[in-house]
Amino acid sequence: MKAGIVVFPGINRERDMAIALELSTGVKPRMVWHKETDLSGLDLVVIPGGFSFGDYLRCGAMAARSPVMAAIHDHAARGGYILGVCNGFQILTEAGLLPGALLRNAGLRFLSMDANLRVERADTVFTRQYQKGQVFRSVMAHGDGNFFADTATLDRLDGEGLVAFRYADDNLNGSARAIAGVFSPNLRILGMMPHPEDMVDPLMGCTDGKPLFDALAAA
Amino acid sequence: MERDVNQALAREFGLNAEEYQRVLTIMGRTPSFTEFGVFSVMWSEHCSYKSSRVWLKQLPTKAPWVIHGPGENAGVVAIGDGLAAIFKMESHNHPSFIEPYQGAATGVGGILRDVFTMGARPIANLNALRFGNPNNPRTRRIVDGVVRGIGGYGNCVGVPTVGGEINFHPAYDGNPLVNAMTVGIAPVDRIFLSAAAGLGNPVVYVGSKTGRDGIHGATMASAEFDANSEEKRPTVQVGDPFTEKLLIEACLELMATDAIVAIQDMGAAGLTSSSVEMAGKGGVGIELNLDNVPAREIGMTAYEFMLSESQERMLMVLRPDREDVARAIFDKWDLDFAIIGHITDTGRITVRHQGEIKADIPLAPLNDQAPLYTRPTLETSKKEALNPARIEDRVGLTGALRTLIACPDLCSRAWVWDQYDSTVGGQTVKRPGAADAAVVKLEGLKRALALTTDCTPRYCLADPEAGGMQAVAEAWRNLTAVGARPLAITDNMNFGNPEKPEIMGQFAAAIRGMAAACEALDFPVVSGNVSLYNETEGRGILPTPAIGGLGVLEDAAQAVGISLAPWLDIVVVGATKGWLGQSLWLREIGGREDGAPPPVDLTVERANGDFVRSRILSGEIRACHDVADGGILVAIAEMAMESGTGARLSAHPRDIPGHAFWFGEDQGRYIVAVPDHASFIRAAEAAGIPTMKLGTSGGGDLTLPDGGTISVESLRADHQRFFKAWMDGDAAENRS
Amino acid sequence: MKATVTVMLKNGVLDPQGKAIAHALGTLGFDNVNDVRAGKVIELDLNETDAGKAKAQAEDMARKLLANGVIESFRVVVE
Amino acid sequence: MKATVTVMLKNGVLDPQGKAIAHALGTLGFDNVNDVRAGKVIELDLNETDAGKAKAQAEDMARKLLANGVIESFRVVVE
Ligand SMILES: Nc1ncnc2c1ncn2[C@@H]1O[C@H](COP(=O)(O)OP(=O)(O)O)[C@@H](O)[C@H]1O
Ligand SMILES: [Mg+2]
Repeated sequence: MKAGIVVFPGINRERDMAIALELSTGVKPRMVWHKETDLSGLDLVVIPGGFSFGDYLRCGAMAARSPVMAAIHDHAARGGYILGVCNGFQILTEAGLLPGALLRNAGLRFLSMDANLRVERADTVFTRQYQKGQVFRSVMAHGDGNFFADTATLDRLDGEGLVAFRYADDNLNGSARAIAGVFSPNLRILGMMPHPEDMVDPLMGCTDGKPLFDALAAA
Repeated sequence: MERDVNQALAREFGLNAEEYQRVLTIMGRTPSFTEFGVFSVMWSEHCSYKSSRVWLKQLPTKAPWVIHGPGENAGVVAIGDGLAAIFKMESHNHPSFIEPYQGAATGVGGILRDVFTMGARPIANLNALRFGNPNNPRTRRIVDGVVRGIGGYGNCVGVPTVGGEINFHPAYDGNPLVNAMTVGIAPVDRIFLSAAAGLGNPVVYVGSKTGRDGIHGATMASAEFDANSEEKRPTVQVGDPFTEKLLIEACLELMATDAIVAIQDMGAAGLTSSSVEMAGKGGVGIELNLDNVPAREIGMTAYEFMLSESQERMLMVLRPDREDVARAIFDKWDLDFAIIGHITDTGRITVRHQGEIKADIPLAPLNDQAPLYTRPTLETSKKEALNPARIEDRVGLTGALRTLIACPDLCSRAWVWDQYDSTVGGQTVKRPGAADAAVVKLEGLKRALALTTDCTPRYCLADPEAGGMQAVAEAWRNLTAVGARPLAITDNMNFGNPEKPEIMGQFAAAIRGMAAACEALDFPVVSGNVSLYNETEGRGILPTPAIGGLGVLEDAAQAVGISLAPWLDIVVVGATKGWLGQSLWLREIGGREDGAPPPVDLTVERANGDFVRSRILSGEIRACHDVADGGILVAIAEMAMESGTGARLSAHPRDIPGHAFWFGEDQGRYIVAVPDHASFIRAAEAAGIPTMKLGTSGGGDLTLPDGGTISVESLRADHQRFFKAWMDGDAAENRS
Repeated sequence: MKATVTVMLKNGVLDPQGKAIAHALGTLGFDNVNDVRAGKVIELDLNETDAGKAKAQAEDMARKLLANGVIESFRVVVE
Repeated sequence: MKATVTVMLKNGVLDPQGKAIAHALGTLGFDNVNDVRAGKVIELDLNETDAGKAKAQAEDMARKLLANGVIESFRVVVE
């Protein structure tokens, strides 16, 4: 699995992501500047967390219109794997690669704390090292993680099994149906708000995020 | 626009008659308006340290591991593995009172620049906050704005906010304190300084464009508030953390090349202080052409350019043959890059604008003849040491514990730190609340830094010398309590009007106490900041020498937190006499702020701490918490609440009243949890360290020696109530 | 020309900010507020003298960047 | 009545959002944008039938809560 991490100006969890990917794959991921247009050779494109373009206007809005996005759309069309975490998830929805939108947290405050996530399906390349229904710990750090989609879209996500994770305890950001992450219809794109990449080293208190990267490494 | 320079303007600019006279002598003529602006900000209290410098000199600043002490943008210490930690603390008190969100946000932005300007990648932010009485409706608004501002900026730039402290006291009603600290890391051989050099070398401006923001901010930071200051306020600076993030990345990228001769952030007094200091330190001259300064507004005058405090800007001197390399990097990051001058050998700062020379000042006298005062001091009179036997306990242990852990000064700060991204970077080993000091690992290494901020202002008011000593000792203790070796401190001296002898007396005494502690604990001061005139309508704040401490752990895995695991013995290290003077028990339960604060015995402090650290590193101590505000029982309750594990506590010694034993604030103590108290106590005895077994952990309840039982769950509920109840419903205030 | 783009959350999209403002106004004693909606306004100074063209351009900008059609609607006014 | 409060940063106050939007519009190929300012709009549905009173009330709300007088200015339109 050759992975690349896309870096937009203002992204700030690219190093965390690189550490997690390297830990599982044994190779340093390629760092892709947002003005690059060639993603050939990559199996997995990761859009990490942060505040691309300051999250000014709307989270992810400006990044979703950045030069590299055309190549990311091509990568998706080729059936390549894409992981978007936090700002990365917001960017993927803004780019139309995943449904819905991420609104301001219901309490209108930034939320930085651990969040327990329930695995909704364990037969995808991202989640196959978890069990269906398993609850794992992850780090939440966002101001705009309130997942929104209209009822028809939500019903479709549920009906087609495209919900990846739900908040297992409190749904603090107010997400519709407690959705914390969603898949694309071909299950090759995953967007999620919490950060599995910050929970891969026992020194940080927990390694619950590691199976996600181990699973990708084995793909 | 340009006004006549005379005595009246001098007064308005905060210079007295004698200082004005000195300007005339140096210039040999009446200075131009722009020149006079330069003098007034450089000679403001904020930039010149005119009241504090004579005292600051008493602080110990040297140790074998200190690479750069005070005098640079930030302090630099060697931490092993060829790396240096670069850190400093800085205040943004006045701006945070006027506009809490932006004041706090730009405070964070400013201190970040002081650190990455030296070549460091910032890896952690901390803060030290003091607010007024929670019952004052304004306090709530200020707290909300400051917390959002710190988070808004720090979260966006992607530097984890890992620690800090908050106190409330009516003395801060009209004058909150917002002190921000940043810690960064650089290779010891890649540290960048600000002394300009190289005749003809280009002076380069990078970052954001200049507007009319915060003109005379440095002067404002040196003035008291009165009822009108909200009307007179100059344009508030708005922070742009996105641009700061770009600036960090662009500067670090440039610093990996050999292009930079000198670099300095534009902080207080912006272009003036950065250019004057760079040229002054290098003993050279500097010529600026303001026509080339990127401007955000039209029609700006030379005076405005020189005094603007627009944020997210840096000034550099480059090697002439590396201009293109540098420009390419800043283009890549979409940041302004402009050559605005060059280095000369005139020893003067010459400022051109629109074909005219707007300022031409000799640098040596501007710097060397800056006013310096040994202001009169009046010692704070000593308070009596209270006899605990004479202080009645009407409440009992259970009631007092519940009240104390719920009070604003001791309740959970989770509401605050839940708004700060504390994990970005993926290296945060001990997050806020988990340990006495935050622990942040260095990427790719086993090594970690321990970080803390500390000060107990009520002790400082009662006895500034003991309080200054205590603040340093507590920082040292907090680093020790996670297993770190304390290395050095930064400080932020927040005081009232230095022209009042009693305030200057507080300042001098606090420095004396700090110096003694730094000396005894091998814990030098490597950077800091002074904020004076923290008064509103003549009422001063509590003297607040905030200390930012930094220590190192060879192996992050050895760090311990406060979380109490079951089936361990609980032991207090250090002697307990039951000191109630200035304790929180006395204030919250006894209803008075009274008596002498607890003294610090520095020899004992060091011995106790060295012993505790050795036992943490040997793996014997599984949890450790220093005993501070609220005494032993509060410390144990905090350990229990962190893990959810309770404890059964035994009786206290007969010769000390119960409330004094359990809530007294004697210094130099730690609560430790160990598998076997007997062997631990034996080792302590051998080392001459007093210890006492207090109980055993386990279960879900805290059973007190008087028989009272409290479930840890209900303690937690009490502990977490204050902030949520106080703040909920305030969300509409959200800016941005 | 100046074009002002106002971006509001669509009906049916929860507006916690509007709700919070309504609540805060109530606390301040303003008791005749039925409803509050919070949105964004973007003022564009366009190098364009034809009002029709300016409007069309601003609408294009709104569609392509300034508003997110999934959750937001917009209106453009040109002066 | 409906009152619309538009809150903008005062002239001279840095507007990081406006700056970033202008830059993004440029990247998207909109090359005739001289300047962008970003602000907030708050739509109030007031239980009030007199336009003058509604306006006065909305202005009061703006002063007390909706705008931050230190850095922002506001205008009110009533329909
Ligand atoms: N209280 C203090 N203790 C130690 N050093 C101090 C103190 N106050 C200021 N300094 C040092 O004086 C120098 C100037 O500080 P300051 O004017 O705050 O710098 P800057 O403008 O870069 O923020 C710095 O090196 C700083 O560390
Ligand atoms: Mg500096």
